[in-house]
Amino acid sequence: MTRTATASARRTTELNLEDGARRGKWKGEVFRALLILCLVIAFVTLLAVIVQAAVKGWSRLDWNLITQMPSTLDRETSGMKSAIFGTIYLMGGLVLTVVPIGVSAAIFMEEFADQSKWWVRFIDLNIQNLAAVPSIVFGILGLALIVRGPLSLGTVAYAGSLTLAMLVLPTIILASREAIRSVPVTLRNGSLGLGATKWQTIWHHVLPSAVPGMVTGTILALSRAIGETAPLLLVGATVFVTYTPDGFFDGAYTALPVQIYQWASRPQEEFRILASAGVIVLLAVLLAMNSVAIWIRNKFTRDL
Amino acid sequence: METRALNVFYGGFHAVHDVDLVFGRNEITALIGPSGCGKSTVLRCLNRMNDLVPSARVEGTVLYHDIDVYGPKVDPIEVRRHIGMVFQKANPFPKSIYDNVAYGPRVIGMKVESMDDHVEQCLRSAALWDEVKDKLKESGYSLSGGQQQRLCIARAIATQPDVILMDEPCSALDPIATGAVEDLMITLREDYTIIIVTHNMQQAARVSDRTAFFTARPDETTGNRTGLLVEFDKTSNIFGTPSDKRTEDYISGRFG
Amino acid sequence: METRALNVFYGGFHAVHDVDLVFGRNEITALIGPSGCGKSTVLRCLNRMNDLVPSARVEGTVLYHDIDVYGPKVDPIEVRRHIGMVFQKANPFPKSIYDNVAYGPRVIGMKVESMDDHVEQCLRSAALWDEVKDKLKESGYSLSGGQQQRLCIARAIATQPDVILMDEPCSALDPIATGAVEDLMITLREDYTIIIVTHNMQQAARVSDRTAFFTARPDETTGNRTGLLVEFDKTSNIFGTPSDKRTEDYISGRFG
Amino acid sequence: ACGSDDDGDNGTEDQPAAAEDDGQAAGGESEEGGSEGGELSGDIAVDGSSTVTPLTEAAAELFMNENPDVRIAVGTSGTGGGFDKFCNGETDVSMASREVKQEEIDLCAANGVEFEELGVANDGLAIVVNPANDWTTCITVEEINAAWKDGSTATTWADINSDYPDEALELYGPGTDSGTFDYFTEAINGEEGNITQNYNDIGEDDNAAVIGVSGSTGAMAFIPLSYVTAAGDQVKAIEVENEAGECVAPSEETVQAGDYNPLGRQLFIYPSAEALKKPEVLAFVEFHVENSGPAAEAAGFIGLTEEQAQEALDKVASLTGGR
Amino acid sequence: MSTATHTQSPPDGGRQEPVSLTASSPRYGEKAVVGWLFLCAAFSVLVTAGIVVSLLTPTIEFFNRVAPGNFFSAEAWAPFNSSNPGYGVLRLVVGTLNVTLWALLIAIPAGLGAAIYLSEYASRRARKVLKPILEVLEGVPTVAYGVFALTFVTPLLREFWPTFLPGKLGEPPGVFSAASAGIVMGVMIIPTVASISQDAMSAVPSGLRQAAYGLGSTRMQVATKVVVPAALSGIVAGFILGISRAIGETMIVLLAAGAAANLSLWPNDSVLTMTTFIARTSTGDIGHGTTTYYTIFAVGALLFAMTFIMNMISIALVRRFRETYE
Ligand SMILES: Nc1ncnc2c1ncn2[C@@H]1O[C@H](COP(=O)(O)OP(=O)(O)OP(=O)(O)O)[C@@H](O)[C@H]1O
Ligand SMILES: Nc1ncnc2c1ncn2[C@@H]1O[C@H](COP(=O)(O)OP(=O)(O)OP(=O)(O)O)[C@@H](O)[C@H]1O
Ligand SMILES: [Mg+2]
Ligand SMILES: [Mg+2]
Ligand SMILES: O=P([O-])([O-])[O-]
Repeated sequence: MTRTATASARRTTELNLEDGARRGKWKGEVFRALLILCLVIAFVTLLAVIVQAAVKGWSRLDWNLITQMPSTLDRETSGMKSAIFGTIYLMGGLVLTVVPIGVSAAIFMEEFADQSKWWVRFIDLNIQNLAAVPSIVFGILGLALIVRGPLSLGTVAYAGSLTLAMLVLPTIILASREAIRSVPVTLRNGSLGLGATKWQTIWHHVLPSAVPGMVTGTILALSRAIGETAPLLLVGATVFVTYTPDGFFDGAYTALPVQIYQWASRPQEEFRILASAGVIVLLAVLLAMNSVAIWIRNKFTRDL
Repeated sequence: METRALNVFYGGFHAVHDVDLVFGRNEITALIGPSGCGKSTVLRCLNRMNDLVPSARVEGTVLYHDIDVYGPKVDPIEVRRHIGMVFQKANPFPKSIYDNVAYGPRVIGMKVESMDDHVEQCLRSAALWDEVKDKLKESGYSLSGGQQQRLCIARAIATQPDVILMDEPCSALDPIATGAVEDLMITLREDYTIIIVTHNMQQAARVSDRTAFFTARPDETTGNRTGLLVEFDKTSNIFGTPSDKRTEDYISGRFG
Repeated sequence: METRALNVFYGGFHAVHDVDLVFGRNEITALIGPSGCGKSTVLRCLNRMNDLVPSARVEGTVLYHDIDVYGPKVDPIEVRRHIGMVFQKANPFPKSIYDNVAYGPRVIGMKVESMDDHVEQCLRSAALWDEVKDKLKESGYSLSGGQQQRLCIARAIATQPDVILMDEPCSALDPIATGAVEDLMITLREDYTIIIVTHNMQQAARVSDRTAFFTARPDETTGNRTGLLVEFDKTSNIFGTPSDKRTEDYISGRFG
Repeated sequence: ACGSDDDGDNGTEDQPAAAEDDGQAAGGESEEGGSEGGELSGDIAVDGSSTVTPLTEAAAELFMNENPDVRIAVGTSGTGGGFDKFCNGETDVSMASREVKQEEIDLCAANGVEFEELGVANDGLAIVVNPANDWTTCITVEEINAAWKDGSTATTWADINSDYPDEALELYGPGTDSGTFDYFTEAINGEEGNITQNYNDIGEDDNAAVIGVSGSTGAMAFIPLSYVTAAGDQVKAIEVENEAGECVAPSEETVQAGDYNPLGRQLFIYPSAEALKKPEVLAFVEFHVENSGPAAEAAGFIGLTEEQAQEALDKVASLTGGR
Repeated sequence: MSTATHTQSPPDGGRQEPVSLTASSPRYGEKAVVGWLFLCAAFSVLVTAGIVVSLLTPTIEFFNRVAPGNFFSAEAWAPFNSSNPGYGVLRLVVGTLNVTLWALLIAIPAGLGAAIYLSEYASRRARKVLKPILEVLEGVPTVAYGVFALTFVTPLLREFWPTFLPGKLGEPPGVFSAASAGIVMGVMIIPTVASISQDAMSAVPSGLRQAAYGLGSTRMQVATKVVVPAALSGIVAGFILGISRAIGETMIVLLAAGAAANLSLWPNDSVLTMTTFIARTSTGDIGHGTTTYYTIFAVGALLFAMTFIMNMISIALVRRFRETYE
């Protein structure tokens, strides 16, 4: 046996375990500082976006902003009531459409699909791919096939909802699949071992356990949808509406980000202030949605 | 029930080779052997839980009351209603103790006169009634490990199977809880056919009537280890006078 | 090295209670006991790997060449450079075999005349050289389980520690690979102090000079099981004439 | 601001269908202004030019103050996008900052959409420079053309007129996709879309030109006159030498009178014949023309002259067969 | 045949009453449910088909009018110029790449750094706070980012541009610049890069970390020499997804990058991106049925094709990564 490490004896004499004995310790500290800086860049920007909009829009952060319709004549009291309602309709239609489809698709892919089949892998690939298609392409799709073409819904709120639904569908499917996958296999086996059918197992055990994950994923997807502007511009969210939508399938509508964009590209200072105030409203809605998502996530991860 | 020339493959991997076993009615049969020799695989074939592993493929015959469990018209769900299962890690549902037991009868649409009575009976059979009778509405998770495992047994017998499969039911339990579950098995033997997988030779010796010893033989070319049945006999014979050298080596702790 | 009144807590849970051990130079010490009794916990305290578990808190003293490893000025990274570790599951880096061995010397900035020679020597010491000398550039993952584990041992000795900790190094290996690793341990004993955790009493009996037997005692009120040292002695004494009833029960397989 | 502060009672019982066959001409109503407000109801969809949008918004708001049961939605798809929808029958009225093009006429014809072009306001394109620019007061079309024409090599002011200083020239203009752009290129460079590669395209956001010009001494931009007013003293509009050789500053009077040429223009709306059968659309279109003054003022444009307004109303009358 | 030796056969008593293992009911309901679930999954394919259809017909019409050579290799971009039109999409592609480049210059290091911090340094509690903030960042409406770029970042850049730099790089940018849009877009995609990279790093088996720590590695060495290399393909997948988000982003470039189709990779130039062109032109003044109108779809199809290829690469990388640590 070659005596490689005659370790003990030699090393004892120079044994030094003290902090600082190690050379190059500062490198680690610098590295950690750099990493923190990376996060700080992101957070400072978020803060700057909020502060800048808040400072600029401060004078118009009043009740009129929420309770009044937009106005070209009375800019000082102009509000975004129609946009707020438009967004509520958009989101309502979106949730009612995309959640059932998305969750069902996720259940199919996780529980029933046989990954060895080429068409299952094709669907899988397709979903992943759809997740990164630029939103404006969905605008083109929505205009050609939903507003016009086969569905011919016209420029109504539900056409916007459906366009956004296709946009966030992959995100919801992926999040729901993640949630379903995280349900322990022991729970499934327990139920199946008793002679429950697959669907009974899913309905009684998998879905209830996966709901928190699905809800969080859905809320995060919706908070992305709520700020989407480009596809809505294409599928006909109108910019000046002084009434709230009649329904999902009737009448013109506008939406918060569209209204903001429109105001931001007007020359008059009052409109620009309105745009900034609108950004704050939108961010507030966004933060509220994210908080709910986080709350749900924390509540349920603690319980499990 | 019995298996004939049972072979199991996971994809291209030959996991279990030619297993012939006959399980006695109202007896406890123990499957022992080193890790990876296919004990769990064989067990899961008996009630077609292996159907749930997409890559798994089963050849040979598994007879239950002379019906081939893998026969063309057989419904795996029906099979599992006759052959219950208890798992290594206690896996109560995140529901109340009561609902855990009542779940099985409900999903299979079993007719019972009074569900309350039925639940009580099952919990009594699982020697758990006295410990939980005042907290039936509490979550199954609130029980200790050993109690959870007995709850799972209560749940398994609630659908009135006649065979119960148990895959290392005590390996996560402390000695006292293990003792309780072992006592329970011996009582249940009167009414059920029980097949258990265990790592613990002492346990096999303590509770089982018959023991099957498996081992795994590496393939010379691929190095894959295929499980096979070495010896199947009365427990007293296996532990007292094993007829195979490999059994003897294993029993005496020379390897594993 | 030795431990004095070692207590370990995970959050509020008292995992290990008052352990006093003295590990002999150039000896193999085995830690045995039922699952969850704190063997791995004690082992991880010796080179401060437990620092990586945020909730872990260590009380008492761990002396290494009369320096308290938990002393205020001690750098845990320095400690680990003197006390190497091999894990239950072979965990080679997803790098070439060569780089796996060379990694340690590189990160600690060890001066070696020729890295190639050093790698060769370490692989020879780990009884692996002949099997891998023609494929040093291939991934460590291309080896079999037993080879991977020996690669991990080669990697551990490449930084020239003088103590090697091994946590169930053979539990994922087949009997033949286990034999190879056990032989290796016995050879390495000439140069290193080795401390191993094992579930396998036969293994402890085969390779170790001294054995420490742990068990876990449930707390009466909370039911939490705290690990404690029952008996520590020459291996032949532990297996031949245990002085504690619990040791005897365990050794003879009456529980566990 | 929702138009709920209307005086009249809300006579919602008067449905548009009823009003349509009614002998009482809807046009007659609107001529009397708001006195009979509240009898009309229905939805009107307007879409089109971003330039005209503020004007129509203002007109719509004024109209809805008097007719609270009429609901007008104004979209901004640009002149071309507006015609796209309009000729598809999706909107009642299209706004345009230029005249309709042949392709659009064809598309409308193919879909059986008939329409009429109505001027609703005047607008001037102002040439604006930085307030610090003290060397130009009056600029000629040739000079503008030298700076902006396709293939222009001018990089300093001296390149367009040797009297000007050697100040770097920085050009800002609306996007190639806007009606303003088409109008400017046609008027100055003689052909639509003919423009130098070297200018800062600010897209639909005319305000960006204001930001650009106010930030650079040698900058020049063309923007709608309305934006000049809105921009205050951030930029300075300079006089342009017209066809008659006079230096004319852009203003309401000069644009209306036609003195500010060639950069004065009209803004249009295009109601469809089909939509004009609905009394509320007819009423709104007439209202838009008649109230050109107040609407233009609110939106920063210049109202129609009497003759322009009359001409527009005559066109409406011809289209509706004098109803 | 097995090697088992059966010495004594057990009593195999059969149950007397007949046993049936055939399904007790046909379970139609269950089959219907599965059918519905399948339809929902297949719906996503329908969406993709819809995209292809809605882009393809007008794109074909475009290529009927404009030779592919004039689209892919022509130098001039002037689709609005009626007398001398040019359809050289290269300018838009380069403009898009320009902005993307500056975005990645910010997002890749910052996203990777944030991911390393979250995965290797942050305590559980810190992670629980930091991750949601990153998620908020991901959800900030892009129109808000666009307004922010135009009214905050651009003036800042114009004011503090490093004019000491030589040549073209030293000229302060105008009101529209690739730099302003790129920087803000970079910040926008930090969360995308960070969260995918972090997922990849958390999937690295903890055994590897333990091994590295056990050899006396510092935290930095564990992160950079073991975890990052082990997670590399997953991390690269995150980068690529970041790239395709940057290429497809509309509002920020629409508001801040300008619309001059400069063939330039300089940060201080204004550029026209593919998305800007689509958003602007389709809400602009062009007439329906003109060649310019069809250009929108040709550019849209190209955009879709580019992001599609990116996604495929990213998906393949993630898959390879997953296989390694199955
Ligand atoms: N789902 C699966 N897919 C692929 N291979 C599997 C699967 N389940 C088990 N195997 C393989 O089949 C062989 C037998 O596994 P099995 O779980 O039956 O062994 P076991 O005897 O129960 O071992 P243990 O005592 O560790 O539970 C092993 O080599 C295992 O790796
Ligand atoms: N990271 C941790 N956090 C909290 N508790 C832990 C942690 N690691 C171990 N424990 C607990 O500490 C006790 C001792 O664990 P340890 O892993 O040391 O046991 P062991 O004797 O090595 O068991 P085994 O033989 O199963 O490996 C157990 O109850 C375990 O649940
Ligand atoms: Mg098993
Ligand atoms: Mg352990
Ligand atoms: O919106 P435009 O007026 O530029 O067509």
